[in-house]
Amino acid sequence: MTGPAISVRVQRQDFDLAAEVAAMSEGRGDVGAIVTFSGLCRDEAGTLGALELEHYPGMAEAEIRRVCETAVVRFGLIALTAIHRHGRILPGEDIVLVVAASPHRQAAFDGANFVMDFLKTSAPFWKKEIGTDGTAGGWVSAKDADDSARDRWKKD
Amino acid sequence: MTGPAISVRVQRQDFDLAAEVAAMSEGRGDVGAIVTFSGLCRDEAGTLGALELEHYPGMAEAEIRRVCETAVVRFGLIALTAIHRHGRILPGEDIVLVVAASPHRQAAFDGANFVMDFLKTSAPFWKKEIGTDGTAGGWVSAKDADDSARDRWKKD
Amino acid sequence: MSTVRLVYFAWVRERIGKDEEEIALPDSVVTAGDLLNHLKTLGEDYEMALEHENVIRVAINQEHVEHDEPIAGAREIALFPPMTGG
Amino acid sequence: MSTVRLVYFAWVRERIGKDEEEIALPDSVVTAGDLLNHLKTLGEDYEMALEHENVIRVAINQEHVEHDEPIAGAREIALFPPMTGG
Repeated sequence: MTGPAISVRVQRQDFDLAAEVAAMSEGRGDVGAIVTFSGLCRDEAGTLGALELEHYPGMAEAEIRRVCETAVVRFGLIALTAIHRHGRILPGEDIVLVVAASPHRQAAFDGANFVMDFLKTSAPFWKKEIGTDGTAGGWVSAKDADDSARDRWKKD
Repeated sequence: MTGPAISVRVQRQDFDLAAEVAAMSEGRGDVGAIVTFSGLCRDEAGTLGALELEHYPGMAEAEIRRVCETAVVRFGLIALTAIHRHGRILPGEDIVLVVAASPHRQAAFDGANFVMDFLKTSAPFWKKEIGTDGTAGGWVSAKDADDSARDRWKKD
Repeated sequence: MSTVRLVYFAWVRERIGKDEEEIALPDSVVTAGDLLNHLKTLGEDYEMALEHENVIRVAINQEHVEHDEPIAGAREIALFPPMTGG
Repeated sequence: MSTVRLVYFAWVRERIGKDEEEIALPDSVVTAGDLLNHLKTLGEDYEMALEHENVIRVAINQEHVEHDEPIAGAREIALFPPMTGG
Protein backbone atom coordinates (compact mmCIF):
# COMPACT_ATOMS: atom_id res chain seq x y z
CA MET A 1 0.00 0.00 0.00
CA THR A 2 1.54 3.28 -1.06
CA GLY A 3 0.40 6.73 0.00
CA PRO A 4 -0.78 9.52 -2.29
CA ALA A 5 1.62 10.14 -5.17
CA ILE A 6 3.17 13.59 -4.79
CA SER A 7 5.36 14.91 -7.57
CA VAL A 8 7.10 18.27 -7.27
CA ARG A 9 9.34 19.73 -9.95
CA VAL A 10 11.07 23.08 -10.34
CA GLN A 11 12.41 23.32 -13.85
CA ARG A 12 13.40 25.59 -16.70
CA GLN A 13 11.49 23.75 -19.43
CA ASP A 14 7.76 23.76 -20.09
CA PHE A 15 5.50 20.94 -18.93
CA ASP A 16 3.07 18.62 -20.71
CA LEU A 17 -0.38 19.13 -19.19
CA ALA A 18 -1.99 16.14 -20.92
CA ALA A 19 0.77 13.76 -19.85
CA GLU A 20 0.59 14.92 -16.23
CA VAL A 21 -3.17 14.44 -16.15
CA ALA A 22 -3.03 11.04 -17.87
CA ALA A 23 -0.43 9.83 -15.37
CA MET A 24 -2.82 10.50 -12.48
CA SER A 25 -5.45 7.94 -13.43
CA GLU A 26 -3.31 5.45 -15.33
CA GLY A 27 -3.83 1.90 -14.13
CA ARG A 28 -6.26 2.79 -11.35
CA GLY A 29 -10.03 3.04 -11.13
CA ASP A 30 -10.54 5.19 -8.05
CA VAL A 31 -9.91 8.61 -9.63
CA GLY A 32 -13.22 10.36 -10.27
CA ALA A 33 -12.03 13.94 -10.55
CA ILE A 34 -8.89 15.70 -11.77
CA VAL A 35 -8.47 19.45 -11.45
CA THR A 36 -5.62 21.30 -13.11
CA PHE A 37 -4.47 24.85 -12.61
CA SER A 38 -2.20 26.44 -15.20
CA GLY A 39 -0.71 29.82 -14.44
CA LEU A 40 0.37 31.74 -17.53
CA CYS A 41 2.44 34.86 -18.13
CA ARG A 42 0.15 37.74 -19.16
CA ASP A 43 1.36 40.48 -21.50
CA GLU A 44 -0.09 43.25 -19.29
CA ALA A 45 -1.85 44.91 -22.22
CA GLY A 46 1.24 44.65 -24.40
CA THR A 47 3.61 46.36 -21.94
CA LEU A 48 5.41 43.21 -20.78
CA GLY A 49 8.17 41.62 -22.84
CA ALA A 50 8.92 38.78 -20.43
CA LEU A 51 9.12 37.75 -16.81
CA GLU A 52 12.42 36.69 -15.27
CA LEU A 53 11.63 34.15 -12.56
CA GLU A 54 14.23 33.84 -9.84
CA HIS A 55 14.02 31.02 -7.29
CA TYR A 56 15.83 29.60 -4.30
CA PRO A 57 17.03 26.18 -5.49
CA GLY A 58 16.35 23.44 -2.99
CA MET A 59 14.04 25.47 -0.81
CA ALA A 60 11.63 26.06 -3.72
CA GLU A 61 11.10 22.31 -4.16
CA ALA A 62 11.05 21.69 -0.40
CA GLU A 63 8.47 24.39 0.27
CA ILE A 64 6.14 23.29 -2.52
CA ARG A 65 6.47 19.71 -1.27
CA ARG A 66 5.49 20.79 2.25
CA VAL A 67 2.39 22.49 0.85
CA CYS A 68 1.53 19.41 -1.21
CA GLU A 69 1.96 17.08 1.76
CA THR A 70 -0.48 19.18 3.76
CA ALA A 71 -2.95 19.24 0.88
CA VAL A 72 -3.08 15.49 0.20
CA VAL A 73 -3.87 14.80 3.86
CA ARG A 74 -6.33 17.64 4.33
CA PHE A 75 -8.35 16.92 1.17
CA GLY A 76 -7.79 13.16 0.88
CA LEU A 77 -6.17 13.40 -2.53
CA ILE A 78 -5.09 10.37 -4.52
CA ALA A 79 -2.33 12.19 -6.38
CA LEU A 80 -0.92 15.70 -6.55
CA THR A 81 1.61 17.18 -8.96
CA ALA A 82 3.07 20.68 -8.84
CA ILE A 83 5.52 22.03 -11.41
CA HIS A 84 6.98 25.54 -11.31
CA ARG A 85 9.17 26.95 -14.04
CA HIS A 86 12.05 29.42 -13.58
CA GLY A 87 14.09 31.64 -15.85
CA ARG A 88 12.74 33.80 -18.65
CA ILE A 89 9.06 33.28 -19.45
CA LEU A 90 7.35 35.02 -22.36
CA PRO A 91 3.73 36.23 -22.40
CA GLY A 92 1.40 33.34 -23.14
CA GLU A 93 3.84 30.79 -21.75
CA ASP A 94 3.19 28.56 -18.77
CA ILE A 95 4.60 29.43 -15.35
CA VAL A 96 3.08 26.89 -13.00
CA LEU A 97 0.97 23.75 -13.11
CA VAL A 98 -0.90 22.04 -10.28
CA VAL A 99 -2.83 18.81 -10.87
CA ALA A 100 -4.96 17.24 -8.13
CA ALA A 101 -6.76 13.90 -8.37
CA SER A 102 -9.35 12.53 -5.97
CA PRO A 103 -12.42 10.30 -5.93
CA HIS A 104 -14.76 13.33 -5.74
CA ARG A 105 -14.81 16.72 -7.36
CA GLN A 106 -14.73 19.19 -4.49
CA ALA A 107 -11.60 17.67 -2.95
CA ALA A 108 -9.81 17.98 -6.28
CA PHE A 109 -10.90 21.63 -6.66
CA ASP A 110 -9.97 22.49 -3.08
CA GLY A 111 -6.66 20.63 -3.25
CA ALA A 112 -5.46 22.49 -6.34
CA ASN A 113 -6.77 25.82 -5.05
CA PHE A 114 -5.11 25.35 -1.65
CA VAL A 115 -1.76 24.47 -3.23
CA MET A 116 -1.85 27.58 -5.44
CA ASP A 117 -2.73 29.88 -2.53
CA PHE A 118 0.11 28.59 -0.37
CA LEU A 119 2.58 28.26 -3.21
CA LYS A 120 1.99 31.94 -4.07
CA THR A 121 2.79 33.16 -0.58
CA SER A 122 5.40 30.66 0.63
CA ALA A 123 7.36 29.17 -2.27
CA PRO A 124 10.56 31.17 -2.82
CA PHE A 125 10.07 32.56 -6.32
CA TRP A 126 10.32 36.18 -7.40
CA LYS A 127 9.21 37.75 -10.66
CA LYS A 128 11.03 40.57 -12.39
CA GLU A 129 9.36 42.34 -15.25
CA ILE A 130 11.27 42.78 -18.51
CA GLY A 131 9.98 45.50 -20.86
CA THR A 132 9.12 44.92 -24.49
CA ASP A 133 12.46 46.55 -25.38
CA GLY A 134 14.31 43.96 -23.26
CA THR A 135 15.26 46.31 -20.43
CA ALA A 136 14.75 45.20 -16.87
CA GLY A 137 11.74 46.73 -15.13
CA GLY A 138 10.83 46.36 -11.50
CA TRP A 139 10.22 43.39 -9.28
CA VAL A 140 6.59 42.34 -9.04
CA SER A 141 5.17 43.31 -5.65
CA ALA A 142 3.51 40.78 -3.38
CA LYS A 143 -0.22 41.35 -3.06
CA ASP A 144 -2.20 41.55 0.16
CA ALA A 145 -4.94 39.70 -1.73
CA ASP A 146 -2.64 36.68 -1.92
CA ASP A 147 -2.20 36.67 1.85
CA SER A 148 -5.98 36.91 2.27
CA ALA A 149 -6.49 34.04 -0.18
CA ARG A 150 -4.10 31.91 1.85
CA ASP A 151 -5.60 32.88 5.20
CA ARG A 152 -9.12 31.73 4.25
CA TRP A 153 -7.82 28.13 4.53
CA LYS A 154 -7.05 28.59 8.23
CA LYS A 155 -9.22 26.31 10.23
CA ASP A 156 -11.37 27.78 12.96
CA MET B 1 -14.99 43.37 -29.57
CA THR B 2 -16.33 39.87 -28.96
CA GLY B 3 -17.62 38.59 -25.65
CA PRO B 4 -16.25 35.65 -23.69
CA ALA B 5 -15.84 32.55 -25.84
CA ILE B 6 -18.26 29.86 -24.66
CA SER B 7 -18.04 26.43 -26.21
CA VAL B 8 -20.50 23.68 -25.24
CA ARG B 9 -20.45 20.19 -26.71
CA VAL B 10 -22.38 17.03 -25.93
CA GLN B 11 -20.75 14.17 -27.75
CA ARG B 12 -20.12 10.46 -27.86
CA GLN B 13 -16.37 10.66 -28.44
CA ASP B 14 -13.62 11.54 -26.00
CA PHE B 15 -12.11 15.02 -25.80
CA ASP B 16 -8.57 16.35 -26.05
CA LEU B 17 -7.75 18.17 -22.82
CA ALA B 18 -4.50 19.71 -24.06
CA ALA B 19 -6.10 21.06 -27.25
CA GLU B 20 -9.00 22.61 -25.33
CA VAL B 21 -6.60 24.31 -22.92
CA ALA B 22 -4.26 25.51 -25.65
CA ALA B 23 -7.19 27.03 -27.56
CA MET B 24 -8.06 29.23 -24.58
CA SER B 25 -4.89 31.33 -24.59
CA GLU B 26 -3.92 31.09 -28.26
CA GLY B 27 -3.25 34.47 -29.80
CA ARG B 28 -4.09 36.48 -26.69
CA GLY B 29 -2.07 37.79 -23.77
CA ASP B 30 -4.71 38.41 -21.11
CA VAL B 31 -5.15 34.84 -19.86
CA GLY B 32 -3.32 34.39 -16.57
CA ALA B 33 -5.10 31.31 -15.23
CA ILE B 34 -6.72 28.23 -16.72
CA VAL B 35 -8.52 25.70 -14.54
CA THR B 36 -9.71 22.38 -15.90
CA PHE B 37 -12.01 19.85 -14.34
CA SER B 38 -12.06 16.31 -15.70
CA GLY B 39 -14.71 13.92 -14.41
CA LEU B 40 -13.82 10.27 -14.87
CA CYS B 41 -15.72 7.03 -14.56
CA ARG B 42 -14.62 5.19 -11.39
CA ASP B 43 -14.63 1.39 -11.20
CA GLU B 44 -16.33 1.38 -7.76
CA ALA B 45 -13.75 -1.00 -6.30
CA GLY B 46 -13.94 -3.28 -9.33
CA THR B 47 -17.73 -3.75 -9.24
CA LEU B 48 -18.53 -1.48 -12.17
CA GLY B 49 -18.16 -2.63 -15.76
CA ALA B 50 -19.35 0.57 -17.40
CA LEU B 51 -21.70 3.51 -17.13
CA GLU B 52 -24.43 4.04 -19.71
CA LEU B 53 -24.99 7.78 -19.97
CA GLU B 54 -28.42 8.82 -21.23
CA HIS B 55 -29.12 12.45 -22.10
CA TYR B 56 -31.86 14.70 -23.42
CA PRO B 57 -30.55 15.87 -26.82
CA GLY B 58 -30.97 19.58 -27.33
CA MET B 59 -31.82 20.38 -23.73
CA ALA B 60 -28.50 18.98 -22.51
CA GLU B 61 -26.56 21.47 -24.63
CA ALA B 62 -29.00 24.31 -23.88
CA GLU B 63 -28.87 23.76 -20.13
CA ILE B 64 -25.07 23.58 -19.99
CA ARG B 65 -24.92 26.73 -22.11
CA ARG B 66 -27.24 28.55 -19.70
CA VAL B 67 -24.96 27.59 -16.81
CA CYS B 68 -21.87 28.72 -18.76
CA GLU B 69 -23.44 32.06 -19.67
CA THR B 70 -24.15 32.73 -16.01
CA ALA B 71 -20.61 31.72 -15.04
CA VAL B 72 -18.74 33.93 -17.52
CA VAL B 73 -20.64 37.00 -16.32
CA ARG B 74 -20.50 36.19 -12.62
CA PHE B 75 -16.77 35.41 -12.57
CA GLY B 76 -15.56 37.60 -15.42
CA LEU B 77 -14.17 34.70 -17.43
CA ILE B 78 -12.35 35.16 -20.71
CA ALA B 79 -13.33 31.76 -22.06
CA LEU B 80 -15.27 28.73 -20.91
CA THR B 81 -15.59 25.30 -22.48
CA ALA B 82 -17.79 22.45 -21.30
CA ILE B 83 -17.89 19.03 -22.93
CA HIS B 84 -20.08 16.16 -21.73
CA ARG B 85 -19.93 12.68 -23.20
CA HIS B 86 -22.86 10.28 -23.53
CA GLY B 87 -23.26 6.57 -24.27
CA ARG B 88 -21.18 3.79 -22.75
CA ILE B 89 -18.21 4.94 -20.69
CA LEU B 90 -15.70 2.51 -19.22
CA PRO B 91 -13.92 2.91 -15.86
CA GLY B 92 -10.96 5.24 -16.23
CA GLU B 93 -12.53 7.03 -19.20
CA ASP B 94 -13.50 10.69 -19.28
CA ILE B 95 -17.12 11.75 -18.73
CA VAL B 96 -16.98 15.52 -18.56
CA LEU B 97 -14.54 18.37 -19.08
CA VAL B 98 -14.83 21.99 -18.00
CA VAL B 99 -12.12 24.53 -18.83
CA ALA B 100 -12.25 28.10 -17.50
CA ALA B 101 -9.82 30.88 -18.39
CA SER B 102 -9.50 34.25 -16.69
CA PRO B 103 -6.89 36.89 -15.91
CA HIS B 104 -6.69 35.75 -12.26
CA ARG B 105 -6.68 32.42 -10.55
CA GLN B 106 -9.66 32.50 -8.20
CA ALA B 107 -12.12 33.41 -10.96
CA ALA B 108 -10.91 30.46 -13.02
CA PHE B 109 -11.27 28.09 -10.04
CA ASP B 110 -14.70 29.44 -9.11
CA GLY B 111 -15.93 29.45 -12.70
CA ALA B 112 -15.08 25.79 -13.30
CA ASN B 113 -16.38 24.77 -9.87
CA PHE B 114 -19.65 26.66 -10.37
CA VAL B 115 -20.24 25.10 -13.78
CA MET B 116 -19.69 21.60 -12.39
CA ASP B 117 -22.05 22.16 -9.46
CA PHE B 118 -24.87 23.41 -11.67
CA LEU B 119 -24.20 20.97 -14.48
CA LYS B 120 -24.52 18.09 -11.97
CA THR B 121 -27.93 19.19 -10.76
CA SER B 122 -29.47 20.76 -13.86
CA ALA B 123 -28.04 19.25 -17.04
CA PRO B 124 -30.30 16.39 -18.23
CA PHE B 125 -27.96 13.39 -18.03
CA TRP B 126 -28.61 10.12 -16.21
CA LYS B 127 -26.16 7.38 -15.37
CA LYS B 128 -27.02 3.71 -15.38
CA GLU B 129 -24.57 1.24 -13.93
CA ILE B 130 -23.54 -1.80 -15.97
CA GLY B 131 -22.02 -4.70 -14.02
CA THR B 132 -18.71 -6.31 -14.83
CA ASP B 133 -20.65 -9.17 -16.46
CA GLY B 134 -22.37 -6.70 -18.80
CA THR B 135 -25.80 -6.85 -17.15
CA ALA B 136 -27.66 -3.65 -16.45
CA GLY B 137 -27.63 -2.55 -12.83
CA GLY B 138 -29.55 0.34 -11.32
CA TRP B 139 -29.74 4.01 -12.12
CA VAL B 140 -27.33 6.16 -10.12
CA SER B 141 -29.24 8.15 -7.49
CA ALA B 142 -28.99 11.90 -7.24
CA LYS B 143 -27.16 13.04 -4.13
CA ASP B 144 -28.34 15.63 -1.63
CA ALA B 145 -24.69 16.68 -1.41
CA ASP B 146 -24.89 17.83 -5.03
CA ASP B 147 -27.86 20.07 -4.23
CA SER B 148 -25.96 21.51 -1.27
CA ALA B 149 -22.90 22.10 -3.44
CA ARG B 150 -25.05 24.02 -5.91
CA ASP B 151 -26.87 26.00 -3.23
CA ARG B 152 -23.66 27.42 -1.73
CA TRP B 153 -23.41 29.63 -4.85
CA LYS B 154 -26.66 31.38 -4.03
CA LYS B 155 -25.95 35.00 -3.31
CA ASP B 156 -27.10 36.49 -0.04
CA MET C 1 -58.48 19.24 -25.73
CA SER C 2 -55.01 19.97 -26.98
CA THR C 3 -52.21 17.58 -27.89
CA VAL C 4 -48.67 17.70 -26.63
CA ARG C 5 -45.51 15.71 -27.21
CA LEU C 6 -44.22 13.97 -24.10
CA VAL C 7 -40.67 12.66 -23.77
CA TYR C 8 -39.39 10.43 -20.99
CA PHE C 9 -35.90 9.68 -19.74
CA ALA C 10 -34.05 7.21 -17.53
CA TRP C 11 -36.22 5.17 -15.16
CA VAL C 12 -39.31 7.24 -15.99
CA ARG C 13 -38.85 6.09 -19.59
CA GLU C 14 -38.21 2.50 -18.55
CA ARG C 15 -41.26 2.29 -16.27
CA ILE C 16 -43.65 3.95 -18.72
CA GLY C 17 -42.21 1.70 -21.41
CA LYS C 18 -41.78 4.28 -24.14
CA ASP C 19 -39.40 7.10 -25.12
CA GLU C 20 -42.07 9.53 -26.23
CA GLU C 21 -45.68 9.90 -27.26
CA GLU C 22 -48.28 12.47 -28.34
CA ILE C 23 -51.24 12.69 -26.02
CA ALA C 24 -54.46 14.65 -25.92
CA LEU C 25 -54.93 16.68 -22.75
CA PRO C 26 -58.29 17.51 -21.20
CA ASP C 27 -58.79 21.21 -20.50
CA SER C 28 -58.68 20.49 -16.78
CA VAL C 29 -54.91 19.93 -17.08
CA VAL C 30 -53.44 23.36 -16.45
CA THR C 31 -50.13 22.90 -14.64
CA ALA C 32 -47.25 20.44 -14.88
CA GLY C 33 -48.54 18.90 -11.65
CA ASP C 34 -51.97 18.43 -13.21
CA LEU C 35 -50.29 16.64 -16.10
CA LEU C 36 -48.55 14.19 -13.74
CA ASN C 37 -51.87 13.44 -12.02
CA HIS C 38 -53.60 12.97 -15.36
CA LEU C 39 -50.92 10.56 -16.60
CA LYS C 40 -51.27 8.47 -13.44
CA THR C 41 -54.87 7.71 -14.47
CA LEU C 42 -53.67 6.21 -17.78
CA GLY C 43 -52.46 2.89 -16.40
CA GLU C 44 -50.25 1.00 -14.00
CA ASP C 45 -47.03 1.75 -15.87
CA TYR C 46 -47.62 5.47 -15.54
CA GLU C 47 -48.66 5.05 -11.93
CA MET C 48 -45.44 3.21 -11.11
CA ALA C 49 -43.28 5.67 -13.05
CA LEU C 50 -44.79 8.74 -11.42
CA GLU C 51 -45.53 7.30 -7.98
CA HIS C 52 -43.03 9.52 -6.15
CA GLU C 53 -44.37 12.63 -7.80
CA ASN C 54 -42.19 15.07 -5.91
CA VAL C 55 -38.95 13.63 -7.35
CA ILE C 56 -40.16 13.84 -10.96
CA ARG C 57 -38.59 16.74 -12.84
CA VAL C 58 -40.48 18.50 -15.61
CA ALA C 59 -39.10 20.48 -18.56
CA ILE C 60 -41.28 22.45 -20.94
CA ASN C 61 -39.75 23.17 -24.33
CA GLN C 62 -36.40 22.05 -22.92
CA GLU C 63 -36.39 24.32 -19.87
CA HIS C 64 -36.84 23.21 -16.26
CA VAL C 65 -40.15 24.20 -14.64
CA GLU C 66 -41.72 23.72 -11.23
CA HIS C 67 -44.83 21.54 -10.86
CA ASP C 68 -47.09 24.58 -10.42
CA GLU C 69 -46.05 26.05 -13.77
CA PRO C 70 -48.81 26.28 -16.42
CA ILE C 71 -48.17 24.10 -19.46
CA ALA C 72 -50.15 26.20 -21.92
CA GLY C 73 -48.25 26.61 -25.17
CA ALA C 74 -45.93 23.66 -24.54
CA ARG C 75 -44.78 21.86 -27.69
CA GLU C 76 -42.69 19.32 -25.81
CA ILE C 77 -42.90 18.31 -22.16
CA ALA C 78 -40.20 16.07 -20.69
CA LEU C 79 -40.51 14.01 -17.51
CA PHE C 80 -37.43 12.55 -15.86
CA PRO C 81 -35.76 11.70 -12.54
CA PRO C 82 -33.25 13.97 -10.80
CA MET C 83 -30.19 14.34 -12.98
CA THR C 84 -26.94 12.50 -12.35
CA GLY C 85 -24.55 13.80 -14.99
CA GLY C 86 -21.08 15.26 -14.51
CA MET D 1 31.97 34.29 17.04
CA SER D 2 30.49 31.79 14.61
CA THR D 3 30.29 31.88 10.83
CA VAL D 4 27.21 31.38 8.73
CA ARG D 5 26.43 31.27 5.04
CA LEU D 6 24.06 34.00 3.92
CA VAL D 7 22.14 33.87 0.64
CA TYR D 8 20.14 36.72 -0.90
CA PHE D 9 17.40 36.80 -3.49
CA ALA D 10 15.56 39.27 -5.75
CA TRP D 11 15.91 42.93 -4.76
CA VAL D 12 17.64 42.06 -1.49
CA ARG D 13 20.34 40.39 -3.61
CA GLU D 14 20.48 43.33 -6.03
CA ARG D 15 20.75 45.97 -3.30
CA ILE D 16 23.37 44.12 -1.26
CA GLY D 17 25.21 43.46 -4.52
CA LYS D 18 25.97 39.77 -3.97
CA ASP D 19 24.27 36.39 -4.17
CA GLU D 20 25.82 34.96 -1.06
CA GLU D 21 28.61 35.30 1.46
CA GLU D 22 30.03 33.78 4.62
CA ILE D 23 30.08 36.12 7.58
CA ALA D 24 31.27 35.93 11.16
CA LEU D 25 28.58 36.70 13.70
CA PRO D 26 29.22 38.30 17.08
CA ASP D 27 27.74 36.38 20.03
CA SER D 28 25.23 39.19 20.53
CA VAL D 29 23.38 38.07 17.39
CA VAL D 30 20.83 35.58 18.71
CA THR D 31 17.70 35.89 16.57
CA ALA D 32 17.00 36.43 12.86
CA GLY D 33 16.01 39.99 13.76
CA ASP D 34 19.37 40.53 15.48
CA LEU D 35 21.03 39.34 12.28
CA LEU D 36 19.17 41.93 10.19
CA ASN D 37 20.19 44.69 12.58
CA HIS D 38 23.79 43.50 12.56
CA LEU D 39 23.90 43.43 8.74
CA LYS D 40 22.61 46.98 8.59
CA THR D 41 25.79 48.10 10.38
CA LEU D 42 27.95 46.64 7.61
CA GLY D 43 27.42 49.39 5.05
CA GLU D 44 25.02 51.44 2.99
CA ASP D 45 24.15 48.61 0.60
CA TYR D 46 22.96 46.46 3.48
CA GLU D 47 21.16 49.39 5.03
CA MET D 48 19.27 50.06 1.78
CA ALA D 49 18.48 46.39 1.22
CA LEU D 50 17.16 45.83 4.73
CA GLU D 51 15.66 49.27 5.38
CA HIS D 52 12.05 48.02 5.51
CA GLU D 53 12.96 45.30 7.96
CA ASN D 54 9.40 44.07 8.48
CA VAL D 55 9.00 42.99 4.84
CA ILE D 56 12.24 41.00 4.78
CA ARG D 57 11.61 37.26 4.94
CA VAL D 58 14.11 34.93 6.59
CA ALA D 59 14.69 31.24 5.98
CA ILE D 60 17.02 29.13 8.10
CA ASN D 61 18.28 25.94 6.47
CA GLN D 62 15.62 26.45 3.77
CA GLU D 63 12.64 26.80 6.09
CA HIS D 64 10.73 30.01 6.77
CA VAL D 65 11.24 31.51 10.23
CA GLU D 66 9.90 34.55 12.06
CA HIS D 67 12.28 37.37 13.01
CA ASP D 68 12.26 36.36 16.67
CA GLU D 69 13.50 32.85 15.88
CA PRO D 70 16.98 31.97 17.24
CA ILE D 71 19.53 31.32 14.51
CA ALA D 72 21.76 29.02 16.53
CA GLY D 73 22.75 25.98 14.47
CA ALA D 74 21.95 27.62 11.15
CA ARG D 75 24.16 26.46 8.25
CA GLU D 76 22.45 28.70 5.70
CA ILE D 77 20.33 31.77 6.26
CA ALA D 78 18.43 33.29 3.36
CA LEU D 79 17.06 36.85 3.20
CA PHE D 80 14.54 37.81 0.56
CA PRO D 81 11.46 39.93 -0.21
CA PRO D 82 7.89 38.60 -0.05
CA MET D 83 7.48 35.89 -2.65
CA THR D 84 5.71 36.41 -5.97
CA GLY D 85 5.70 33.00 -7.63
CA GLY D 86 2.78 31.10 -9.04
